[in-house]
Amino acid sequence: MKQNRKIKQLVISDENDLTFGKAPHPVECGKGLVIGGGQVYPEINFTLPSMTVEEDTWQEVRNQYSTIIEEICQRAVVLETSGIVVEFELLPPMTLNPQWGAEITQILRNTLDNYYEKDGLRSALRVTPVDVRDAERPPRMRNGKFWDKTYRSFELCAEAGADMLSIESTGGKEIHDEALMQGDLAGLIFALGSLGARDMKFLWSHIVDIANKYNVIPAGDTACGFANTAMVLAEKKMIPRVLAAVDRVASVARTLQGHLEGAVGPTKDCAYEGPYLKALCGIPISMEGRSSACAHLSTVGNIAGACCDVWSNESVQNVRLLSANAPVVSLEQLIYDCRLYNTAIEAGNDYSENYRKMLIESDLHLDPQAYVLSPEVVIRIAEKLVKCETPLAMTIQSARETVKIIEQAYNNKELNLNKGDIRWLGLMKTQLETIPEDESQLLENIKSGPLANKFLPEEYGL
Amino acid sequence: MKQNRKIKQLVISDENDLTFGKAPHPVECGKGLVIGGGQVYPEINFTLPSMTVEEDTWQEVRNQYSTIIEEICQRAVVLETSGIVVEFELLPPMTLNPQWGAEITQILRNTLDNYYEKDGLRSALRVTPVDVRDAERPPRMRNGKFWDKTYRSFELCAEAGADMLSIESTGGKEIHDEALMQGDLAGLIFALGSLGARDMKFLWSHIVDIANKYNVIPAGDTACGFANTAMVLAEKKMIPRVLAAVDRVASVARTLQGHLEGAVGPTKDCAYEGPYLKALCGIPISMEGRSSACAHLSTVGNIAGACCDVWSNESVQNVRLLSANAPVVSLEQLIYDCRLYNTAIEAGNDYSENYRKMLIESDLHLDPQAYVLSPEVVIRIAEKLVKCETPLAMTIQSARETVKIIEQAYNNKELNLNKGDIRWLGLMKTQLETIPEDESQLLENIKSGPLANKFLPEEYGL
Amino acid sequence: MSIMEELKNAVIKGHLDADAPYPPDMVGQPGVKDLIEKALEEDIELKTILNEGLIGGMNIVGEKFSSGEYFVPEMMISAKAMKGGLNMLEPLLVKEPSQKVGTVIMGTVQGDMHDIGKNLVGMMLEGGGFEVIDLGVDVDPEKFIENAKENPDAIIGMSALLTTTMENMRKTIKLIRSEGLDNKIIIGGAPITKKFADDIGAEGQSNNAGEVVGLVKNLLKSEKQ
Amino acid sequence: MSIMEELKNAVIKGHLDADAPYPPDMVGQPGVKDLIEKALEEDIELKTILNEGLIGGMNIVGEKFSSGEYFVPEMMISAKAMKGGLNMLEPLLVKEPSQKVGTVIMGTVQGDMHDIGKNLVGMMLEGGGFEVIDLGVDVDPEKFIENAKENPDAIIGMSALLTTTMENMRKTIKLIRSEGLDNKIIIGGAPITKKFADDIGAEGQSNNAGEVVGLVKNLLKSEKQ
Ligand code: B12
Ligand code: B12
Repeated sequence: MKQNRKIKQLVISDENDLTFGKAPHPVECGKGLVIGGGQVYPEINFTLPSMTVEEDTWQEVRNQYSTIIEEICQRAVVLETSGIVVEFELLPPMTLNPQWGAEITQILRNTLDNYYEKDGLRSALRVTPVDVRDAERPPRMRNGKFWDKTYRSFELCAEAGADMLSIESTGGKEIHDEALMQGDLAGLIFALGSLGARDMKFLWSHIVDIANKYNVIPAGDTACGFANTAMVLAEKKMIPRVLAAVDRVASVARTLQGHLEGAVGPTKDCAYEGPYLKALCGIPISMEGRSSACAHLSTVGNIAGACCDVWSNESVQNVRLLSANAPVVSLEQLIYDCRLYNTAIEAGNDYSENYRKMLIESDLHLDPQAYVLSPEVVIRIAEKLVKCETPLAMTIQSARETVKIIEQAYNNKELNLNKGDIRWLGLMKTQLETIPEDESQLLENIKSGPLANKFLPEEYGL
Repeated sequence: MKQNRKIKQLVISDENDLTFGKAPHPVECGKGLVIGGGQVYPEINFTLPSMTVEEDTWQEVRNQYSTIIEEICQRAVVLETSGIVVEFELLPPMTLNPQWGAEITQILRNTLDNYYEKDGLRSALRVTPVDVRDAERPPRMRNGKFWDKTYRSFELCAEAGADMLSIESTGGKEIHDEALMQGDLAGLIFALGSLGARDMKFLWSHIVDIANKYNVIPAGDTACGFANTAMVLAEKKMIPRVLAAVDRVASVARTLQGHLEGAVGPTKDCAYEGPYLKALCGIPISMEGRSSACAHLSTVGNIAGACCDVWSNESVQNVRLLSANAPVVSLEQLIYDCRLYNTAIEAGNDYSENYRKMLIESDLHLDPQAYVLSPEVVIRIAEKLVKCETPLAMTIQSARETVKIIEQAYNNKELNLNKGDIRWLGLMKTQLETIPEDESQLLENIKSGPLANKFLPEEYGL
Repeated sequence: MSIMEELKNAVIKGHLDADAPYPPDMVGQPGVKDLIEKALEEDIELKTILNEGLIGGMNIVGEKFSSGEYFVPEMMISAKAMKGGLNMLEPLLVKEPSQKVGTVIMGTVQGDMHDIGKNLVGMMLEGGGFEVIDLGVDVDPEKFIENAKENPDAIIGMSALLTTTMENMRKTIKLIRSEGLDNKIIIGGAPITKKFADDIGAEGQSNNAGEVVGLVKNLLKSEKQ
Repeated sequence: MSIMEELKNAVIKGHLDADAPYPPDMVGQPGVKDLIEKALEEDIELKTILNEGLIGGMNIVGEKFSSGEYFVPEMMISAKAMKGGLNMLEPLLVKEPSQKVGTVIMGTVQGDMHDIGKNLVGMMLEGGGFEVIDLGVDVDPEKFIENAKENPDAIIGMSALLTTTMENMRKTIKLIRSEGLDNKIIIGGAPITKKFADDIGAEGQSNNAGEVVGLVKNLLKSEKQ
């Protein structure tokens, strides 16, 4: 299953082949779902309403998850869905007490099995432990209590019945958070292209081992703590949208490392770097857009779906809406979205191509973060990335190409930018001129700057 | 503006002309929105979270609505929406104290005006008083305190700044509720085709007068209390889906009466009879589907959009989700849906026709309630309806044609039905054989049955 | 088929008596009333007629409903047939008061006109052998209190469909308790959650008419202990 | 341009001193530190330097941020420049203690690691002239209490981003109050609503870093009355 340790050419090189429901390397998982094999499946994610997770409330926590999964399966059956992906994202106490995460995994597993036998509902269960290594500052990535808990959580959840394993890993975030707030591209690039990429290699080689041992699928990671933080900050007008767009593409090399270590997809829903990964390694991807508005607002509601293989709501609390509990509402919306994708695929090329173009065109011109998700741009940038020798070089190249392409698009009047964005394009260009591609050089620069004491180089093998 | 008092032929007779964004008789309203003039606009609706509405809480109620409308306008501006429709559906105490409804109308009006001036956000405000006549059993429709309050509520809201007036009127519901639970088609048809149609004429002649006086738009009504009750009951497996489908089409003649009295559209969002009204009178319609899952689950999430001019979320409480308050989340989803509609329209016939076909095809075969919303079926049935002389005859004809068409579709394997549905098709056919088209005859039958004391004939001019 | 089997079947089919027009294929055959008469003649115990025949039949109706085979209209017809039978037994049952299953006072709370859910629940309870006192819609706290005073053993059921009327449930419960009444209270309606019920001190909650009979029976059981 | 105007401008541009490399077009020109020195030499009142120059400049930065012209990175640079100035004034200000605007103890509650929002709020408060004691993330109630005891006049600010940690705010407030501490408490974070704040007895709440300075100032005002 392991991919080549280095990507030499694009698996998808024609932008028209970067489309929804079809991936060159489909993944079969759960009860016979073939992800990327010609259909888009909904991925439903949910979390607790306002309550604590502790001994005293544990029975209620279990009840919450039992009810949610029961109601979800019921609705999926009524709507005659051909299959669903269910994601269980652990909450911190469930990784800190790995047994708890496993208990919930088991509850979900049993219910999914029941509905498969009773109603023929096909499904796959993705389980995502929390990267609790982030609980210390500076974090220890390869030792200590938090690493042990994270590792154990993977093992127990795999044993308890997960079909796929994922994580939102955080290696390098201790630098990225600071750099983002300061608009410091050298810091961002160091966090992603050096620390992040190194930690991804370390972490995913372990996850892949666990997955092999328990015969489950090592699915994928996400730069959520990085580029989605940037997206949310841009949404709140805290940072310029062009910076968030650059950060997004700059996260590709980092997340890619997981796949070089053997993660096979589907990628995590919140990994908007997914289209790049699909082009680079041909893996199926999970994406989220308008139907994840319950989890975060965004400017890429439609275009995010242009080449998805799984379509997610990211997350919603189990609160009662006028119709039903919110997870059921989300599931229903995802199912209707997927009916459209799949109707288009069945109806043939005219339909799916037109629909894909509509998804792209409807968001493309309004935001740079949407622009960099357009398949055409993805292929153009990805072509440049395969030529890079190291993750760090790839990260720098991503940033440079993104700035260039956004500038071109603005000049060609293909993309709306405001004054702040334009000012920042200039600021970023200047910064990018001075960032060294040599990792030890960059490390030295960082070590002599204000971020020096924020991270432990040895935890990244540096 | 008044339409002919009787429809003699279809305004739209080619099913392909029954499409989204375009109505033969567009309606210009609010700040320059032309509904049905080539674009689909989102219609956002919202309601209070769990709280009472009374003197003591009134300040908090006002705050709630101020916050909601402020947040909605902000998001609409960020997403560069070309225009929004805002619906304010009063809650019962706000019609029972008409001044309260007017106060909230004023708050919404002012904020919409502000955002128009400040950010150029175009908008139109629909205000929908509650039909509080339903608060008495048997209800008095033309006299008494509740009729006075309803009337006054319309006047004050029109004065306070509504752009359009709507209502979910309830004439005949006292019979319909009972008949529905008993699966009694004679009762259903009497409730809709006689009582309902008569009350619609009475009520809407008054609403149109008020609208003319205050120079606002008399938009439209809905059979929500009838056919949507049936839809929700079918969703809960309380009544068969085929009965709900028949009830839906049987509500067309009733809602049509409002338009014969001068209502010009856009129809109310929850009026799934809209496509029939669009074909019959060429008015623009508001519809709701997958993005109203927050308000009710449904089996028509996509097909409902095939010929909408406004696209709504029906309603959502102002509760906090992970991203934002729920009304903002709903608005964002509607806006992305509308971007797709409008991108398709702009891209030309190929795109919009394909997209419309996908919306239809993706739901059509799975549920009879979806089947009767397909433009092809709509035109086929509506062609039969224009030949009927009275609302009652039209209602009976609707039911007969619907049963026939569903049966055909099932036989042709175009439509999935379960055993219960099939049994009920037979039961309905038998019942329909004996229902008289003569109103006084039907009235006599009802008067001698168990529903006799549930309604006051004189309140319907009977 | 034994008489009890026949009676059960008549309830399931909703066939009231030989003259009843429903279901068409049973016209002329003995219905619930006829079979109860026969059973009484044969000196079958009241308890057996009630539990095996009527309630037993209605239980199966409930199962058919849960499985999606029956819809509410069918259930209503069966409930009516069963009620016809109950009416015959009632004068006899008063002599054996321990046979009475229980009473439920049902109402939609103040400000709320939605009654379909409440009516369904009422019907299910009647089908389960309970006496249901239906206070209708828009019921103010005083009316609940009045009825609770008259029926100290009754369970009170409240329904609300609006987020703006569910708070009236809290108010009503407070007032009921402040009168020193200790009737068990259950609540329901689309916006009602378990958490809300716990919050306002209701003893039970359900969003599913099919579960309500069980819920009420459990409450009565726990009362007796 | 008067010195105060120049000082204000240096804060707005985030220019710390003549040697500072940012912004490129001001290198070599006098920055915040240089201008304060000059102002002190000219015997301008401390109050004026602080309120007109530093806080005045930062207010404009806040406005530019609200209007979308500035982003956080620009704001941070200005905040740093301002802090550099404050550090110079501090030894002098202690002599006039009434000039101290106030202290805020900030922390993300137990179990929660999200700190971006908290850090932003802290920065805004520092920009508003407050002293901020940052307890970091995953802060247990004891640590809040300890710091509150040491700073009885300080306002406590708590942040939570998870629905599963917001309840820890309630717990923390309870414990703080049970220790007899009456520090004003404000809370924030994406899932926090006004209603929740009222519920758990917090004195203030905001989802908007821009509003926080105003919020805290109002609380201090009301305290004095
Ligand atoms: C039918 C209906 C109506 C009909 C009511 C007919 C009738 N006689 O009841 C009419 C048209 C009159 C109506 C009017 C209004 N309605 Co209305 N209505 C509905 C609708 C579509 C279905 C409700 C229903 O009957 N469901 C079927 C029954 C079987 O389900 P149920 O009631 O939940 O009951 C089940 C369980 O909850 C439980 N249960 C119920 N009661 C009890 C009690 C006990 C003790 C127990 C144990 C269990 C239990 O068992 C039942 C069986 O399973 C809902 C939509 C929805 N999603 O629920 C809106 C809805 C409830 N209505 C709504 C609104 C806004 C209104 C109006 C204010 C509209 C207006 N602007 O005019 C008015 C208010 C009238 C009033 N004063 O109450 C909103 C409520 C929003 C809010 N703020 O809460 C809803 C959610 C629609 C929406 N999506 O916006 N409505
Ligand atoms: C960035 C982020 C992360 C980063 C955190 C980086 C960091 N150093 O903070 C990382 C990747 C580490 C992370 C981890 C996790 N996260 Co997270 N995360 C986010 C994200 C995307 C953005 C949060 C953010 O920084 N917003 C920007 C800041 C500026 O906004 P803010 O915090 O709201 O602050 C503003 C106001 O609220 C206010 N404010 C804030 N604090 C205070 C305090 C006071 C006193 C006042 C007055 C005002 C105030 O002012 C601020 C400025 O305007 C949110 C999504 C979202 N929609 O919020 C998810 C989110 C909060 N995370 C979520 C989850 C589930 C997690 C994880 C459990 C994921 C996992 N399974 O691994 C872990 C948990 C870690 C832990 N123990 O806490 C969920 C929470 C779901 C739930 N049940 O509540 C969210 C909502 C994502 C989602 N949609 O599912 N996350």
